[in-house]
Amino acid sequence: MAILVTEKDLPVIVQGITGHQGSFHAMQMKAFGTNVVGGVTPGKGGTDVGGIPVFDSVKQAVNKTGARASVVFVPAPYAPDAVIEAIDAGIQLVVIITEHIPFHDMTKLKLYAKLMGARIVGPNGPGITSVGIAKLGIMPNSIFRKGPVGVVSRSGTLTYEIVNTISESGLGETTVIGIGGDQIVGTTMQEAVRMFEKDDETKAIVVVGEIGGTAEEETAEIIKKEVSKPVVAFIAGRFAPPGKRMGHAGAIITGNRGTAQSKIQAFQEAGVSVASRPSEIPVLIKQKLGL
Amino acid sequence: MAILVTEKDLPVIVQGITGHQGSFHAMQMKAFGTNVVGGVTPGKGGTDVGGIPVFDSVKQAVNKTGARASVVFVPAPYAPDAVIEAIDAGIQLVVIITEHIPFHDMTKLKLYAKLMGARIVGPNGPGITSVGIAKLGIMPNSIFRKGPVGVVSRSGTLTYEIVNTISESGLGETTVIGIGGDQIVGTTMQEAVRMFEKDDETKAIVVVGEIGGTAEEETAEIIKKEVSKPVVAFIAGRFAPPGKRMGHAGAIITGNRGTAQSKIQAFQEAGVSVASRPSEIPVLIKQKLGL
Amino acid sequence: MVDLLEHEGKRIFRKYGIPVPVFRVIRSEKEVPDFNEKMVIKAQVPTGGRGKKGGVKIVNNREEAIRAIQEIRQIDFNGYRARRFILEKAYDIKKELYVSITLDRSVELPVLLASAEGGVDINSVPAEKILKKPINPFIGVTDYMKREAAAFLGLDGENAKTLGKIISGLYRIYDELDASLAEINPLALTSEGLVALDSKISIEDDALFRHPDVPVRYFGMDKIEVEAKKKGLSFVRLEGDIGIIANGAGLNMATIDLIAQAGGKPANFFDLGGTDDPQKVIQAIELASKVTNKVLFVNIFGGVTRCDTVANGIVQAIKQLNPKFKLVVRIRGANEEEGRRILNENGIDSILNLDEAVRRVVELAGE
Amino acid sequence: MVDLLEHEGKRIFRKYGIPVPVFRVIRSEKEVPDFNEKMVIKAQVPTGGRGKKGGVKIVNNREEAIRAIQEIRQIDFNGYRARRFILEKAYDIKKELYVSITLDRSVELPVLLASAEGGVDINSVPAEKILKKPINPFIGVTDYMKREAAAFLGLDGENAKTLGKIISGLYRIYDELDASLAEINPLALTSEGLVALDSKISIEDDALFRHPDVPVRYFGMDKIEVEAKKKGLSFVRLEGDIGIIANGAGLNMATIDLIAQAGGKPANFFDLGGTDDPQKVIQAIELASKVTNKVLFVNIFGGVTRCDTVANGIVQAIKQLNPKFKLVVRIRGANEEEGRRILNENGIDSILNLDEAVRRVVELAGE
Repeated sequence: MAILVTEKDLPVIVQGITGHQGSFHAMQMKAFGTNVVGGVTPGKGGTDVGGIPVFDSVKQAVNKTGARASVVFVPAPYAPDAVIEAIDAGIQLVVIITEHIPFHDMTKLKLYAKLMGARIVGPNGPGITSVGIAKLGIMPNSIFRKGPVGVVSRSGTLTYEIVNTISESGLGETTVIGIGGDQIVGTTMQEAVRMFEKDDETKAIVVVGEIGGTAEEETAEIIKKEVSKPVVAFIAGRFAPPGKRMGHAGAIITGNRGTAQSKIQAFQEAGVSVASRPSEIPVLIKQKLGL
Repeated sequence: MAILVTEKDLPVIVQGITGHQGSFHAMQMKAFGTNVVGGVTPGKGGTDVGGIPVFDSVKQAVNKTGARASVVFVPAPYAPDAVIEAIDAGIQLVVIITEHIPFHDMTKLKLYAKLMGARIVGPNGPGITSVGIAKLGIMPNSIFRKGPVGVVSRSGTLTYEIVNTISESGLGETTVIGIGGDQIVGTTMQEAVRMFEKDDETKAIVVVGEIGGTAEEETAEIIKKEVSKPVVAFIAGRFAPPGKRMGHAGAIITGNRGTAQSKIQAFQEAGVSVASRPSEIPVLIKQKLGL
Repeated sequence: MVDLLEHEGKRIFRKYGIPVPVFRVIRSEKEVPDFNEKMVIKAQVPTGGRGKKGGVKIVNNREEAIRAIQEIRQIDFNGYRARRFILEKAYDIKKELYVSITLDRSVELPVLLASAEGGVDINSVPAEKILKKPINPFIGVTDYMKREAAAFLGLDGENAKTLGKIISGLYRIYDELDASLAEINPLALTSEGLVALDSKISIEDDALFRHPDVPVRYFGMDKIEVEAKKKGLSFVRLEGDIGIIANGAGLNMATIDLIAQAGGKPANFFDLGGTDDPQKVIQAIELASKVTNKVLFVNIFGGVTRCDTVANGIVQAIKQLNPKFKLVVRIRGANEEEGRRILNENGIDSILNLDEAVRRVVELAGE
Repeated sequence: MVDLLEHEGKRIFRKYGIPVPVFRVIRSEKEVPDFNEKMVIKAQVPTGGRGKKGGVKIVNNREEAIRAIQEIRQIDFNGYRARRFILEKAYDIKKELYVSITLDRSVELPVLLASAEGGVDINSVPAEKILKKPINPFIGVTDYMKREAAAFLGLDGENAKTLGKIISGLYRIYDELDASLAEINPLALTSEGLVALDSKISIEDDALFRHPDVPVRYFGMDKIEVEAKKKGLSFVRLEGDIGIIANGAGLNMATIDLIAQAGGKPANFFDLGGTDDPQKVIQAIELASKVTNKVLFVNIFGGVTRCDTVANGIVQAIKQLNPKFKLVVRIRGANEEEGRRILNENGIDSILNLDEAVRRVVELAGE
């Protein structure tokens, strides 16, 4: 039944809906079939974006629409406040698309979400798409195909590339989650893999990692101990130089930690097939599923 | 099976064990049968109090003894740090005896405990006694008798008075919890009543309230909606003047809020028998239990 | 709880970026400067309803100000006289608002309270006219709360911005000074923007150790209460004639209730607390005897405080004080036999049963 | 990330109550004062291993100091020359310690790191010799952590107290300045107590908007990287000859990997990001052409960035720049047909399949 976004009618609001990105993606989400019930931009309450009503505050939006999830497009300096506003208004799932939120803010936001029983996905990621259910984020609508593969990724466009490859291979996806490219993310790769393991519909898991941090190594540990489903991984940054931030705030090799080699090795030791190029991923999945 | 303290062998440490109160009550707890495995006083590690080993830090104590609960006698200015130390060391139940902890600190400590999945009982209360199991706190050992009554109280000595009356009447107690007389307490009357409702051994609940705040009114709401067991209440402060702090930081009538009358009425409306004096409590319990 | 006076609070407001009028604190008439504009003189007293009693006067020059001060000096403000006065600009007020930060015990968090109905006691304002926003202390005041408050108060533009700063300032005062209340009432909307025309800051007693600069005050307390507080004792004066000493706040309140229910008139609340020092008992009886007319009731349930300690204290106190009132002692709990024996040997009766003791107290008081 | 220089960090240390030597920043030899005691001259360079290269010298008077400065000026510090120098007291060092606050991505919290093995690269110290305490940002540094750190470092009495202040100061720097690292190495134990002999403070890029006073720095970046950064573009120089533009960091890294795996030599990482402006594409191609020797590979998976936008940008860029290198364009995703049509009409081939595109790029680069 997919993960994280499992209800076709989940009422969703878009924070920062009157902005360039917010309005575009609100309409794209609607086109995907997401139940976008409102948007929030302080000072623009009472207007609408393509028929979606705009509210001054999340509280108003929640009171009027019963929204339970939010997608945040608010610029980085204001995004933390927007996330707290959402959590305080009772939103249970906050998907942050915004890039460049200081990690100091995210450290606190993540703890605050835990304290309040809310879940954050992102920031600096493309969000969540549960195929045939709803999309909360910015992934292109056209790349998905309903199928048995759960995808978790630290990347945006690389995820699209890989999902597209999976879909074109005749396989398809349950849920695709872009956890975001930052150092501190609301929902980790480890958590996503655990959720996919528990999800009946997901028959195979694809993990798209990259250099920096130890999420992949820790995920490999979890896979070794807890995951029965076949897992295929892809790691970007095999040829990235140390000490350089490769676009994502989190994609940096510090000293000799966070290398692609370390991650690949950890996955292989956990019995995960590591693809050397995106196009190999569906091939490996099919092998593992005996298709 | 009692509430909060349900394990006879629960390993308990005493923070501030080398102090006057700490050492006395550590021995009293031991005499009650509590598994006091250690104490903590920074700088006094390596010594002992009546055979109980003293450690410099909670972490050391936990590592050496496997302690999972702590009773805090540390003076108010240092108590918040001691509580955080306990929580960070993995202690799941922290009973704070200390009086005069600023409520600003308690507000934060309570949220921190929630964030970390720990429970605080107190401050400014006598702790918890589960009869026949263990005592974490300062209640006199002699007043208890094993029986079917769960007692929750905002008071100290008044609790002893009432428990003594219950014991002498031939009834007895499952667990007695003194939630503390402050404005912000780690475990509320509402939570304690819910726990007693779920506890198989507890057949009747005694709620000892007092003026100030709205805990009794909120407890009455819960009793009305969720509690099937007979409840007897006693409210102290019927003749207390408004605007005066009656000993406890939390015992104050502000404006026309927090009066004994309001609390008594709320309880009566919830079907709770309100005793007009302590000695009436066992009589009312027996009536309700048909004894 | 220490309540700061208006001028003390306003100085703190200024430090925390909250706009206040330029003001001058006047101690004597000599300190009144020359001026020639509409100003206001305000009595500095630690009690509400000051305006209604004539403690706030509009003045236009030095002479009027001196006359106003002299008049205000004559006024009794619930037992207080004004010894200091604020002289400040009289604003042209468009609207009086209310804003405060205080602890909400029910949600167990500080709350921001705001109302467009300022200038009156907030307790008299209906709940639906008060905005109430809980503040998580791990996060503090957020921008969205400030926006919501501005909208609720009908403020925009520069005024909304100022309100935001005011709210941040109040919360910082609440947090950094361990205030139980940081209140502006009224917060005036003037042609020059928002101005805090009054201040109310209360500092929590338990946190005073962190704020050695906060003056210890005993507003609203009678002499014996002040004496007790200085000794660190928890004492509240009541109107009756039966003195009460009990150990523990709850047992104390219950004792008062039982006496009153039985027709007696308790003279005080007095928590002996936990002690193992007979001297503290003596000190307590000495203090209680000051309000005791007919009977002193000592009600102890021994735990931390042992009955023999109390008995020893009582015996010594009676010898030292040789009081005229009658004494009823009820002791139970830790070392009760030893306590009873000590009392007995010294000719003092003690009662074990609380109800019986109460009956005895009221009986003796009625004699 | 902005790395502050030693003297900048030490000024911040001082402000946050961390003991530092009295020091003077010297820009030119003229600024060296007269003195007659054991002092130290230190090159202010944004790179490690300064001491080993001769950038730190003990001097006893003005003449020696000037000579030391002149000598240090000649030294190449990983591409940097010293333009400023610290002149400060040379302490009698009993022990060199290490203490820092930094983010631990794995526990998702800031951590306090402390070690008695200071004065060397902390990465070379074995894990068991480093105390690591996670700090909850809702709580901050606690007393028990300070006690534990003091015990771990073998400090007591006044030194333990100072260490506590140092840890609090470092954490406040981490928190208030949005530092990703606040480090003292070495923290010297001297006869006068603890002194921070060096400083390392790194400020997170994403938080610079909150710190307009922090100087923007481009340490460790080459010219084109600096140019890109100034334009807000995400560009990393690599050593090869195949220029790369892709949208998205992950796709970019994957593209580099694919090229390298196929035997090609990527010249750069360059994230076009999400855009709907062909001008940004032109700008990107212009920048990438500076490092492209043989082939420029544009790899786009359209989403936010649409393929037709990219196609239009490419067409215009080729017209404007008339580059000598070859171009391989791979576009997929949003508006890919329209994009392909635009490219096609302008005589530019495009490839849909990524593997095929990579083969083509490497083939062309090998010609």
